[in-house]
Amino acid sequence: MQTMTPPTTDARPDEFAVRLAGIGGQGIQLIGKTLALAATRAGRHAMLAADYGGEMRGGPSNASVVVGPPVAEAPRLRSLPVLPALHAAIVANHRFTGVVPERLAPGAVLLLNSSVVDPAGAGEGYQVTAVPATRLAAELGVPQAGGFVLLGAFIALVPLVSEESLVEAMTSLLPAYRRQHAEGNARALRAGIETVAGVAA
Amino acid sequence: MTAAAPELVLMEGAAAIGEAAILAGCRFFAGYPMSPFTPLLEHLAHALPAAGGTCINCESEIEGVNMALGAASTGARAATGSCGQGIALMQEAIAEAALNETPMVVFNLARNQQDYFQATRGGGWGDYRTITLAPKDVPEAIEHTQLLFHLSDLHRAPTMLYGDPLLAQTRVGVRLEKLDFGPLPPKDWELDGTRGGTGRSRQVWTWAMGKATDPGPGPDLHWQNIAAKFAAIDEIEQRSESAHCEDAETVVVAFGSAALFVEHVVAELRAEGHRIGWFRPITLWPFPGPALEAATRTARRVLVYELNGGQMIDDVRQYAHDRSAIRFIGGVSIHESGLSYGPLLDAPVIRERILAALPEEDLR
Amino acid sequence: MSARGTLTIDPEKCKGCELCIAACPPDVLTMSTELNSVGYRYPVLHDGCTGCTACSVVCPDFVFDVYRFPRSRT
Amino acid sequence: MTTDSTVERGPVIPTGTAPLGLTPVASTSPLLLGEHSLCPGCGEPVALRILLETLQELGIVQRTIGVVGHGCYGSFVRIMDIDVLQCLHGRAPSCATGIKRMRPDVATFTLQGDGDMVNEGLQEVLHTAARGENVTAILLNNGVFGDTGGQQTATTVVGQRTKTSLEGRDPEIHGNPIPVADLVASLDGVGYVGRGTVGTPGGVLRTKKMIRTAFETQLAGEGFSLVEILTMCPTGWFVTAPQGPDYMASSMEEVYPLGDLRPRTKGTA
Repeated sequence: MQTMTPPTTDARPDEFAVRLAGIGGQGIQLIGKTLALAATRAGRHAMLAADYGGEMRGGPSNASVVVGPPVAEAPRLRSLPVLPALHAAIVANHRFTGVVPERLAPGAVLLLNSSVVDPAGAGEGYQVTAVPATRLAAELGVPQAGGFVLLGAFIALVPLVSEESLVEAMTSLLPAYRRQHAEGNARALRAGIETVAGVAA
Repeated sequence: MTAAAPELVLMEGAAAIGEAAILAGCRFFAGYPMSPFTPLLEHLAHALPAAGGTCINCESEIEGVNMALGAASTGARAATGSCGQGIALMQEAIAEAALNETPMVVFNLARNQQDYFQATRGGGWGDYRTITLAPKDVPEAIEHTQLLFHLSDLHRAPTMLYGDPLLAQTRVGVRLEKLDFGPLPPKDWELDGTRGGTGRSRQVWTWAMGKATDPGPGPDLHWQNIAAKFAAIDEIEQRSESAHCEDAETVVVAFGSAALFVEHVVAELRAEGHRIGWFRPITLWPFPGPALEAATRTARRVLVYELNGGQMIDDVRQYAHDRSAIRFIGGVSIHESGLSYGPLLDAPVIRERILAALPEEDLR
Repeated sequence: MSARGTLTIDPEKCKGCELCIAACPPDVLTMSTELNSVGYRYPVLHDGCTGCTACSVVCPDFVFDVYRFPRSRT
Repeated sequence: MTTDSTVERGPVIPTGTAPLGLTPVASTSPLLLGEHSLCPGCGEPVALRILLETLQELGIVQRTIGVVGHGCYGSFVRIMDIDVLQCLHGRAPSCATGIKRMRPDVATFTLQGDGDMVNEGLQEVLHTAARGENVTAILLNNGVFGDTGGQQTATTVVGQRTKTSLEGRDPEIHGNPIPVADLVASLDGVGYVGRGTVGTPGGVLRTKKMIRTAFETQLAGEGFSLVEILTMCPTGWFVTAPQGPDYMASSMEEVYPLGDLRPRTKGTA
């Protein structure tokens, strides 16, 4: 796995923490579970700390995903479910967290859904990437898969896990009555990677 | 890059508790949806039938706990659950099960730590207590769930797991292993419907009147026996954990998820040269009094950190080596949805509150 | 076609449920391609409104006010 | 502001400002003090609006007390400009009984979901009806516990998928739905029971008329009145918001036919 280039922070780089911020209905929890599951299946310690309120749609839906060291190298994760520092953030909708989620470490990767979030609001001090995820997903005919466009763009920026492991994790996470979305989600993931791959290479 | 076979399985806390219950032989569960307990009901709704058991999405918490009581009276391992508000509706039946000696497990996946008195003092009737375990993370919850089914059968009494939203909603890699806690007495009291007309038919009843031809102890003697039983459990089932208390001038006391954060902060402060330790009750009842007394012998400050208005502090006041050393550094802190913890459950905030309680010369 | 009524629409209140689209008898409402600040599309009115109030009757987010032009208008 | 329609349509009409000199024939009720936070395509806010409009049209806004149970509609307590008791889950009819007995001249209603009334509080609504209490109960029936993410309730129809009946409700495993409005309609002490829907404009207007009849029953002292309103819950039904009304018609309206289940007998309609 390529080495990660964590931003300049005193936080522990061996436990990489990414914050996912959006609103209910955008698939925030699903992409968080997908990333955590792919990391677990790659033999690493991983945690998803969900942080949402009472609403299923339109309310705050956030999650912190920590990808840690291989299980063989550490007894358990040391990160707490409420993290003192974040190495990256994906903002699908800024309504409840603002463009820059709290505790994002200086120099961290900040991936914004520019269909809804104005990148100008990010200010200086972060590695900002803007991807029009909502529009791209709609154009691909999978309007519900904006989250996977963002997840694809994210792993192109920070290769924590492989694309294949994400597709496999996503597919296994979908309940039987939603499996028809697997193919579309995978296409959205690929589209996300391609929007950034050009930038990152 | 071929990954080693993943020893860990990524599971949400609520689902892991459900799987642990099934591993422990739980074959009946009844519950009513209420956040953040609902994911446990949802998991068992499909996993328990697949394991040959029954899961009922009941019409209310009162019916749910009584369904579990009925199932348990036949000798089956049965459970129910909710969050603090729903468990308030179950108090009568939990007391009833304590007094008619019916084993069952009640899962409180609470919204915060404000149900400590409800769990340890109980809201039912009569002389009874409820063995209550408070895990600090998902792996420990898997162990506690199986231990509670064992303790219920061992003592023929309802027991409780006190969890919270971090436990229920956090997903981590876990190992699901069936644990064995040793032999149990036979369930020679269970109702199986076969003793009618034999003159030796059985009865489960808090008054323990027995049958006309085979009278039981009756309420006076029976309730004395129950009170004595819980006094004995109080002695033998205490559990706790602590670190760095041998030379500690400051000991921080916390339970459940709060203790996970305190452990993290104390380790940092210890590394910075502070003589500080932490103490965690694992059983909220029976409260590990003697162990707390021992852990606070050198402490000039006993800081109690809990996410409520001050409840466990009552037990700390009863057992800490020096009562005058006790300070409360917790508080009520609620997420704006009302369904989880607020900003007080956070390592930097806890660190600040501990440092604020240290005298000036310690801070240089 | 001279409309016999019109609407005011508050795009920011809309959550993109589209119930008004199917409910409009003269079929003069369509969904925008632009997104409001939360990320939802919202209804757009075309010529031909009769002021019948069907849209405001079914709208769960109270997005519409409905007006009827006086009969004498030619 | 462009539109994506493929069908030939007239030019876009600006809808930003009200036409001069005209008063709206339909507008947001002044009794709504703010915005609710319910899902796109939810039917419950439509039921709230026709309830508030009815109280205005009957001129009883200043002598009304609402008793609200627990569910997604709980977010209405903050925004309805009516005196309200937020009661415990399922207990609304009991609280309403106490309120009405102490203030008989005040119009008293409950606002409950199917989880609140038919699961947690079935005993409360049946006993309150049989006692002939002069209160009006409004049941918002969407067949799921919306507030906790879409689990099965007592009114979930056979075959309906929910989070606790993933393969669809099966009577062998999950038992049968309880038509509470029909049970209430069979009791002495009841003055009026109607069942409506908010899935179509016509359905909304007919339901509003039922709410008016129910309150008129109460004000005339003719005993307990109940209006069951079928409401869409696309999130809990695993369908999109636009599909809500048709899905409701094909599932719930088949099991819960609309109309007056217990017409008023004493008063004139």
